[in-house]
Amino acid sequence: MSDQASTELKQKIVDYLKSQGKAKNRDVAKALGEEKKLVDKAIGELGNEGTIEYLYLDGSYVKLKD
Amino acid sequence: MASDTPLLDELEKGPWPSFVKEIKRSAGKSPKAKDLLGVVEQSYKDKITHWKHGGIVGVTGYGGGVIGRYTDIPEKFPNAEQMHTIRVNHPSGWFYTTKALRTVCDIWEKHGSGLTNMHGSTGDIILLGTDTDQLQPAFNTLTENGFDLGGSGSALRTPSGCVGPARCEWACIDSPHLIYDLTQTFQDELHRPRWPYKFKIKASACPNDCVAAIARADFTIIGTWRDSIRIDQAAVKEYASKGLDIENLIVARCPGQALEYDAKAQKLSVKPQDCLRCMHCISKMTKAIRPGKETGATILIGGKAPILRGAFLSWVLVPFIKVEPPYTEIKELLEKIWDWWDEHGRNRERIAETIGRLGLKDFLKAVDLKPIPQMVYHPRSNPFVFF
Amino acid sequence: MASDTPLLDELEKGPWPSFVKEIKRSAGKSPKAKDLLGVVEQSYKDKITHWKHGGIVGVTGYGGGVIGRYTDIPEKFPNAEQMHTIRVNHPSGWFYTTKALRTVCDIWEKHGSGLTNMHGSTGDIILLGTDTDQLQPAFNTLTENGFDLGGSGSALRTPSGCVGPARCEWACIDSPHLIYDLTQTFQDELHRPRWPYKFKIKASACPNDCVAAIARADFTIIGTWRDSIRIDQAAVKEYASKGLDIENLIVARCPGQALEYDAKAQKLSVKPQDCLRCMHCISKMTKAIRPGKETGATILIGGKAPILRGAFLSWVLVPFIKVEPPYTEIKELLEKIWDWWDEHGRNRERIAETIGRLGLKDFLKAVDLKPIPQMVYHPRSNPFVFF
Amino acid sequence: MARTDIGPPDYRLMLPETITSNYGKWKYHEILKPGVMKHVSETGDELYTVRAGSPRLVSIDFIRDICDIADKYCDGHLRFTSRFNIELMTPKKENVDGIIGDLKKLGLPIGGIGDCISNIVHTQGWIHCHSAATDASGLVKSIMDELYEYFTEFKLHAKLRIAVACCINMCGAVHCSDLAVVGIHTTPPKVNHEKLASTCEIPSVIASCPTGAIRRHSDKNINSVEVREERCMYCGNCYTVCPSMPLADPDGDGVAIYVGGKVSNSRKPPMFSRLAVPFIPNNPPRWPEVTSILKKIVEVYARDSKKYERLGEWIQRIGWERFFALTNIPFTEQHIDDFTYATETFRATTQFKW
Amino acid sequence: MARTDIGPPDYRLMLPETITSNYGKWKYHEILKPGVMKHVSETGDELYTVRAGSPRLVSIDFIRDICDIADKYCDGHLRFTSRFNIELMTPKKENVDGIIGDLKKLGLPIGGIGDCISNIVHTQGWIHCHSAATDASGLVKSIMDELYEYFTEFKLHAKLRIAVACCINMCGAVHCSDLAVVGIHTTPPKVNHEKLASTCEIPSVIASCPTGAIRRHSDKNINSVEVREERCMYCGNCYTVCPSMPLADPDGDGVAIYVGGKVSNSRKPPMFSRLAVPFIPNNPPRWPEVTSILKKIVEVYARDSKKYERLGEWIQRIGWERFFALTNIPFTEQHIDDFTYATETFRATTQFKW
Ligand code: SRM
Ligand code: SRM
Ligand code: SRM
Ligand code: SRM
Ligand code: SF4
Ligand code: SF4
Ligand code: SF4
Ligand code: SF4
Ligand code: SF4
Ligand code: SF4
Ligand code: SF4
Ligand code: SF4
Repeated sequence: MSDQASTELKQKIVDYLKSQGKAKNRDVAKALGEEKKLVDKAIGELGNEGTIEYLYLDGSYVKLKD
Repeated sequence: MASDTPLLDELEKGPWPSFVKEIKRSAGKSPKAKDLLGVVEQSYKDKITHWKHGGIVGVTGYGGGVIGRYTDIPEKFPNAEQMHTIRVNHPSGWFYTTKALRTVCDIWEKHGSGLTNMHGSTGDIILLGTDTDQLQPAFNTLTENGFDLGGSGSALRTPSGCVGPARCEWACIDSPHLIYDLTQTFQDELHRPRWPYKFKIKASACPNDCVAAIARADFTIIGTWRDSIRIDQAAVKEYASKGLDIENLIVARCPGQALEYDAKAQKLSVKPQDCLRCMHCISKMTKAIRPGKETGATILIGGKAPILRGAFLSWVLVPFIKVEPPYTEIKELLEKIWDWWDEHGRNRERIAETIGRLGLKDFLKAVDLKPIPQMVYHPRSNPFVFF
Repeated sequence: MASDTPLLDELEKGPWPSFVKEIKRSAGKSPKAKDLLGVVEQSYKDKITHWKHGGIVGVTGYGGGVIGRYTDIPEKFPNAEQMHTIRVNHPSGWFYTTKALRTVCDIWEKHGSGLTNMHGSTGDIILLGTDTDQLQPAFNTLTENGFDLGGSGSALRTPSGCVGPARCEWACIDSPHLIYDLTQTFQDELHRPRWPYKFKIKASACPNDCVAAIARADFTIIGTWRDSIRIDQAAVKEYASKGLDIENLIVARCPGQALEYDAKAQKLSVKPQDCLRCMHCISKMTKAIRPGKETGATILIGGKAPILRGAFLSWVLVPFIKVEPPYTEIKELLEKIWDWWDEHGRNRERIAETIGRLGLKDFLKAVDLKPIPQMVYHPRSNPFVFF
Repeated sequence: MARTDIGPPDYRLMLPETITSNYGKWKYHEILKPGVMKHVSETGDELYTVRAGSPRLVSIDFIRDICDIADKYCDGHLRFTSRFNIELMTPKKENVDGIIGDLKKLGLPIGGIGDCISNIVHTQGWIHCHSAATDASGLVKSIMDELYEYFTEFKLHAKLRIAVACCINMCGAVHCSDLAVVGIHTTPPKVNHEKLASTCEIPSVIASCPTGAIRRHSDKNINSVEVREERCMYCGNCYTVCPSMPLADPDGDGVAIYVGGKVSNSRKPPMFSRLAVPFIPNNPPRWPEVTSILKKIVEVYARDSKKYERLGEWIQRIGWERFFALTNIPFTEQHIDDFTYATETFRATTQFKW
Repeated sequence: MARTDIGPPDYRLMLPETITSNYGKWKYHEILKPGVMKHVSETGDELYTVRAGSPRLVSIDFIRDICDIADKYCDGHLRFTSRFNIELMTPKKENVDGIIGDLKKLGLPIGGIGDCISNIVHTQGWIHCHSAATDASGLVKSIMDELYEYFTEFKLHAKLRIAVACCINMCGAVHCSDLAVVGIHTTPPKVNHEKLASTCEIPSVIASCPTGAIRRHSDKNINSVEVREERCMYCGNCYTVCPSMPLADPDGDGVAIYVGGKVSNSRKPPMFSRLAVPFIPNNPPRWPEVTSILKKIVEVYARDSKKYERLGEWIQRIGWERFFALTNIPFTEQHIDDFTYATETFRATTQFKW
């Protein structure tokens, strides 16, 4: 986890989650047309920053932390 | 005075060590443990669980490692209202110094109920019972002391392996090191759920499979060898003279019919091409027979419990692979598997189920492996073939 | 002059008797046979069949017994335009007097191509190739001479059985008689299709299963016995003295591990409760070993070819049943099976598929049988149980 | 009006005298030489049986020829076996050589009894069936020419049963044969859009496809169906219910070879045949690729098996990986099952051979 | 901010000295007596291991007690096994008795090595899980009390591995254990119509049911789902995705017993456990019906098996029909599979025992 994900990508993810509520990483990547690995990384960082949190019950999703 | 827990008290009797006694020991110091006892007694009365579905609780940055839990009778047992579990990743092979263990105990004395499972059945240290507000502090202190969380949710789960070369003469691979290395390499996959469902890795250093990897791991690594078992004829003679019925108990039980015994000469020989590396003769005549020298592992895919499409035992994927640090080939294989599964897997579908649904053929292509007869018990019998 | 059938001519060469020679023999007398040869030669050239889906042809009162067939190249081979097949029910055990056979030949000389299959793989005499207007006359003459049609379509198919007690020392039931009796009893079911799909009955008089009943019959009757195999020790000695390796070829191959051989005394003994009645020892030592005296049959259900849900071998339904005329119990069982299947089966669904879809449990209830362990290789492994 | 429902002739009227009087009393039998066996009764009576191969597709003149022999030596009785062979029976030992001689004069092989290859159970093929992906009679003739000596001599450790079916409907016991040759299509049906609606019910056609490959034609003006080709496994079920969906194709059709099945309960329970060679294009009139690979398998089996070991038992003992190695048959993705019970065939153990 | 992703401690820092210096050099081992084994290295070094049972659900004081023993005899090192047992290791033979003595003082059984019953792999049950159809810890305690001597003595011909899971999620290796006890529900979920719509996504709930038993509520005014009870097999998958569909029921819940599974590749490939007893209602605190039937099975197996024969291998040899007869367990319609691969379990041979 050396290089940081771009703030631009993270913002796009946050915007997307705002509109979607919850989503799986792979759907975020598809929707944004970004490489999945980059999205995984960016979401990881958003998690460490406390911006998003993980949902689990029927599978795994991320959502913005309320 | 009558006991509050007459039913559980019954379980303090008898020779096997009692978990009730353990809960009571903690109950002396921890109100949470005390109320846990009450909740469980209530279950024993009502014959029903008194735990509700967990809400979403956790520590910052991670999507797992904590199981949220609430009782449905908080009015009766307020201290058990929150009873979250923290899964702590064990050191490979479940070896500990007492210092490390005592540190974990101290942390749990401070931040939780003082109750644990040593260990959970995936292999984690289970710290059983704490409140939401204790999670982050407990986690912080754990990491300060060199411990990290294990997996939960739709993520990689805590890998585990048998004791292997640390204490076993049959180890064909260094299971503790392999598990440690994989765990470290895939920290991100372990802590941040993003897949269709859970994914488990287990490694046993020989086909005896002392961590039940083939039944419980999506990705199963089992030590084996390519050359012949090695037989020490002097030691064979010794077994024979001590009365071991080599003919009936060893030769006749060999599933490959690979062994021959000359009772007169007390000489045991093997047809290496017929040996299935089952371990039977080795296990029973460990002083005389050992695995070959050209060691490595068989990799199998898909083991899991019954939900939803039925249980699966892992299936042969790579019959033989060298297993040496930095384990690049294995790691690359894992990445390819995850990519394919993440792309094609449905929600709550384990890798075996995705393979079952889409066919082994497509899967093999995606992970760059060629079909070989070792992957199947037998070829198809039906004529419904795609070309 | 160059032959019209250069490709087929190749198949007159070689030691095995030639079907081409047979077609040519008929072609000398029958224009239909001659044009058949032409159609087939055309297929050999084009590597494609030249037969079209059959239309509905038949004889008055019956829904089956005739397979309609038309060529797609009638312009080239007008005499082969219609090439219908008549299925004639064989006598049990495929025994004939030459008189009966010659009668059939004469009828077919008059009403058809003169070509036959002796026999079709269900067991019928196949009269191969005639015109629509010849069907009824051919049928009339056949019945006048004591022959009737076999089955086709979604009906009972011509039952067949092994030679049994007529010429075999191992027969545990009277397969020819049983088949004859069932065929006579179920004439209506045989000639008037009304079920979801075809239904086949076959009977072998011992587990060697010389009509492949377990693989090819929905309702499979296989002779067996309840008591012990019978061993004649004098004859055992004779086999031994003639050099049969009883230990390795008989005892070691017994799937039940039921046999013991005392090489010194040349004495063979059996643990009857471990015998699986596989026939191996009996077949190989027929002068010394024979089936028990308390004979009867095992009834199995569901054998079929792969279309649509895959092939099935028949499954044990009744482990042991006495088989004696008038076979009332067997007939009642058949009726119950047909009732259930006719009620619940989907179109083109064989009984095995209906059972597979709805579960053996429901089926057993419908046919008044109790579940027993002999019905399965092993109990379920999954926990998805209905209560 | 014609008589109906009289059923087949009573078999008891067809039995030779020796059988009628010893019915159910047989004690043992001996195989005297290829194609000849003797049954001995409790009564002391003997019955000699001579078995001869037949092409199965025979003319009435062929039948009459056989009847002549039966009249000459067997009191006018004969039978056929469940594998289409001819059996001539006589209580008189001295008749045996005459029977053999006359059968040989007709060009018929004597054999098929005991540990050898018997006649091939087979089907219609290009002779009569609209479903055929290959011919049956021609394949059988070519195979039996190649394996002739295995019928007329004892060269094996057990019975070896071959079946040929011209399509995957498998009219015969192909799915449980030691060696099985099956006609297969490898191209999807070619829909006849003009005729389809008038000859077939569209909903039944759609429902007939086990993989759901058929749907209504996407062009609404065309009242027909279309096939999603990637989903089609060429099973032909749609063609069976609808003549306007033929699959036959000169290049796409051919045969597959399955091996190791059995039916008897002797030693091992019955077994299914399993895929050995996924596809060999039709090469009439003699299918040389098919016959040579079958011969190869038979030879390896004859050499490597143990006494009394059927082909499938032999493979079970040595393992499929060894079978493919010994026969030099390549293992391909087609060998791996992907049908309903596929996962049950995946190897869930570290036990295998290299 | 806290450190993340540091992973577990390096196991190499946890190893006792004798292991570090003989890592990968072990030559053989001997089982000296119940619960005690000696490993001998190529270097000549020896390592003695004492194994003790543990209730697994333990207090930190318990752990500290064990640590005390490890400090006293084992240079401050210890390990746990893959089945929750405790292992104390020392190169010094003379320490063994002291270790055993101190463990016994704590009330811990010594055993579980070699041909015996080891600790029971088990799960949370009423202690912690919302899914539980039974308790795990109480069952384990009751079973191990009953089978205690099989842990501390050598009374079997092979290892016997027991697992307990409190629901069919089977957290453990229940599906491949010699003996397995599984909590099961036998009543359909009771839908909480008030809460359902707010706590769960209705389409996911409907989709979660493998048998398609769940549909939208037929009363359009109720925004919820309903269960077609005759289709429900009580798998609990709907409850896993939706808290408003609980299945737990005091009378409907209980356990099933599965037998004959194994994991090792020794002799036979791994096997699934198979249903022996479909349902025994919960009878806490001691589940006497469960423990007595398990004991019965163990006793019959101990008596009837051959040396080195695992329970599943024994059953394979004698046949399931014999197993049910010997153990007096009734065979019911529930034993017959009706799930996906059901037909593969139907017996397709005349080979069986009476
Ligand atoms: C310590 C442990 C590994 C670990 O990393 O923790 C271990 C250690 C050993 N196993 Fe194991 N096995 C251990 C769990 C297993 C498991 C997994 C399980 O039980 O969940 C299996 C698979 C069980 C199964 O098949 O269901 C297992 C199947 C074996 C076998 C094969 C037994 C068989 O006949 O099938 C052997 C060889 C033997 O016993 O002859 C073996 C042999 C051994 C040996 C002798 C190997 C050695 O030389 O050190 C070790 C001690 C023997 C013993 O316990 O009898 N070990 N062993 C595990 C102890 C668990 C416990 O506390 O009881
Ligand atoms: C005549 C016939 C019955 C009939 O009613 O027509 C018949 C007759 C005999 N069979 Fe058969 N079997 C006949 C088809 C079968 C079939 C069915 C088939 O091939 O489609 C089988 C099952 C084959 C399979 O498993 O795939 C069959 C499996 C056996 C067996 C078991 C062989 C095994 O090892 O699996 C025996 C016993 C033996 O050979 O030791 C046997 C033995 C016999 C004996 C010796 C029984 C006897 O004492 O009369 C008969 C003559 C031996 C022979 O042919 O070698 N017969 N026999 C059939 C001759 C067919 C042919 O022309 O070749
Ligand atoms: C004539 C015969 C082959 C032969 O050359 O001997 C035959 C010929 C046909 N069979 Fe068959 N079957 C014949 C015995 C069998 C057998 C063997 C048996 O009965 O022992 C089987 C396998 C056993 C079974 O029933 O499963 C068999 C399994 C099929 C199937 C697949 C059924 C399934 O459930 O898997 C079909 C397809 C269908 O019914 O649509 C089929 C369909 C057909 C049709 C009617 C073609 C069709 O799709 O409509 C064939 C007519 C060919 C023609 O033009 O003459 N035939 N068919 C056999 C009947 C002769 C007789 O009456 O003696
Ligand atoms: C704690 C633990 C049981 C224990 O007491 O040891 C456990 C507990 C739960 N498991 Fe598990 N599983 C545990 C090991 C397993 C294992 C064994 C293993 O990993 O080796 C299995 C079988 C192997 C497998 O993964 O297939 C297992 C198969 C399941 C399943 C069924 C998964 C499947 O695909 O069949 C579920 C159901 C689910 O995921 O919804 C499940 C779900 C659960 C949940 C999260 C309940 C749920 O539905 O959400 C349980 C939380 C209980 C609680 O309140 O604490 N658990 N679970 C084990 C983890 C401890 C640890 O981290 O060390
Ligand atoms: S799996 Fe093999 S190497 Fe590992 S501990 Fe068990 S016996 Fe030893
Ligand atoms: S390891 Fe197993 S298969 Fe190999 S020789 Fe020994 S007993 Fe036989
Ligand atoms: S099935 Fe049995 S009884 Fe019938 S002919 Fe074959 S061997 Fe004889
Ligand atoms: S019939 Fe088969 S199972 Fe019975 S004793 Fe003979 S060989 Fe064994
Ligand atoms: S196997 Fe197929 S092609 Fe051959 S006769 Fe049967 S249905 Fe026709
Ligand atoms: S051949 Fe079979 S799979 Fe292909 S479209 Fe027709 S029915 Fe469907
Ligand atoms: S087995 Fe079921 S009830 Fe027990 S811990 Fe696992 S999920 Fe919970
Ligand atoms: S318990 Fe299982 S079968 Fe029953 S409704 Fe829920 S998901 Fe469906």
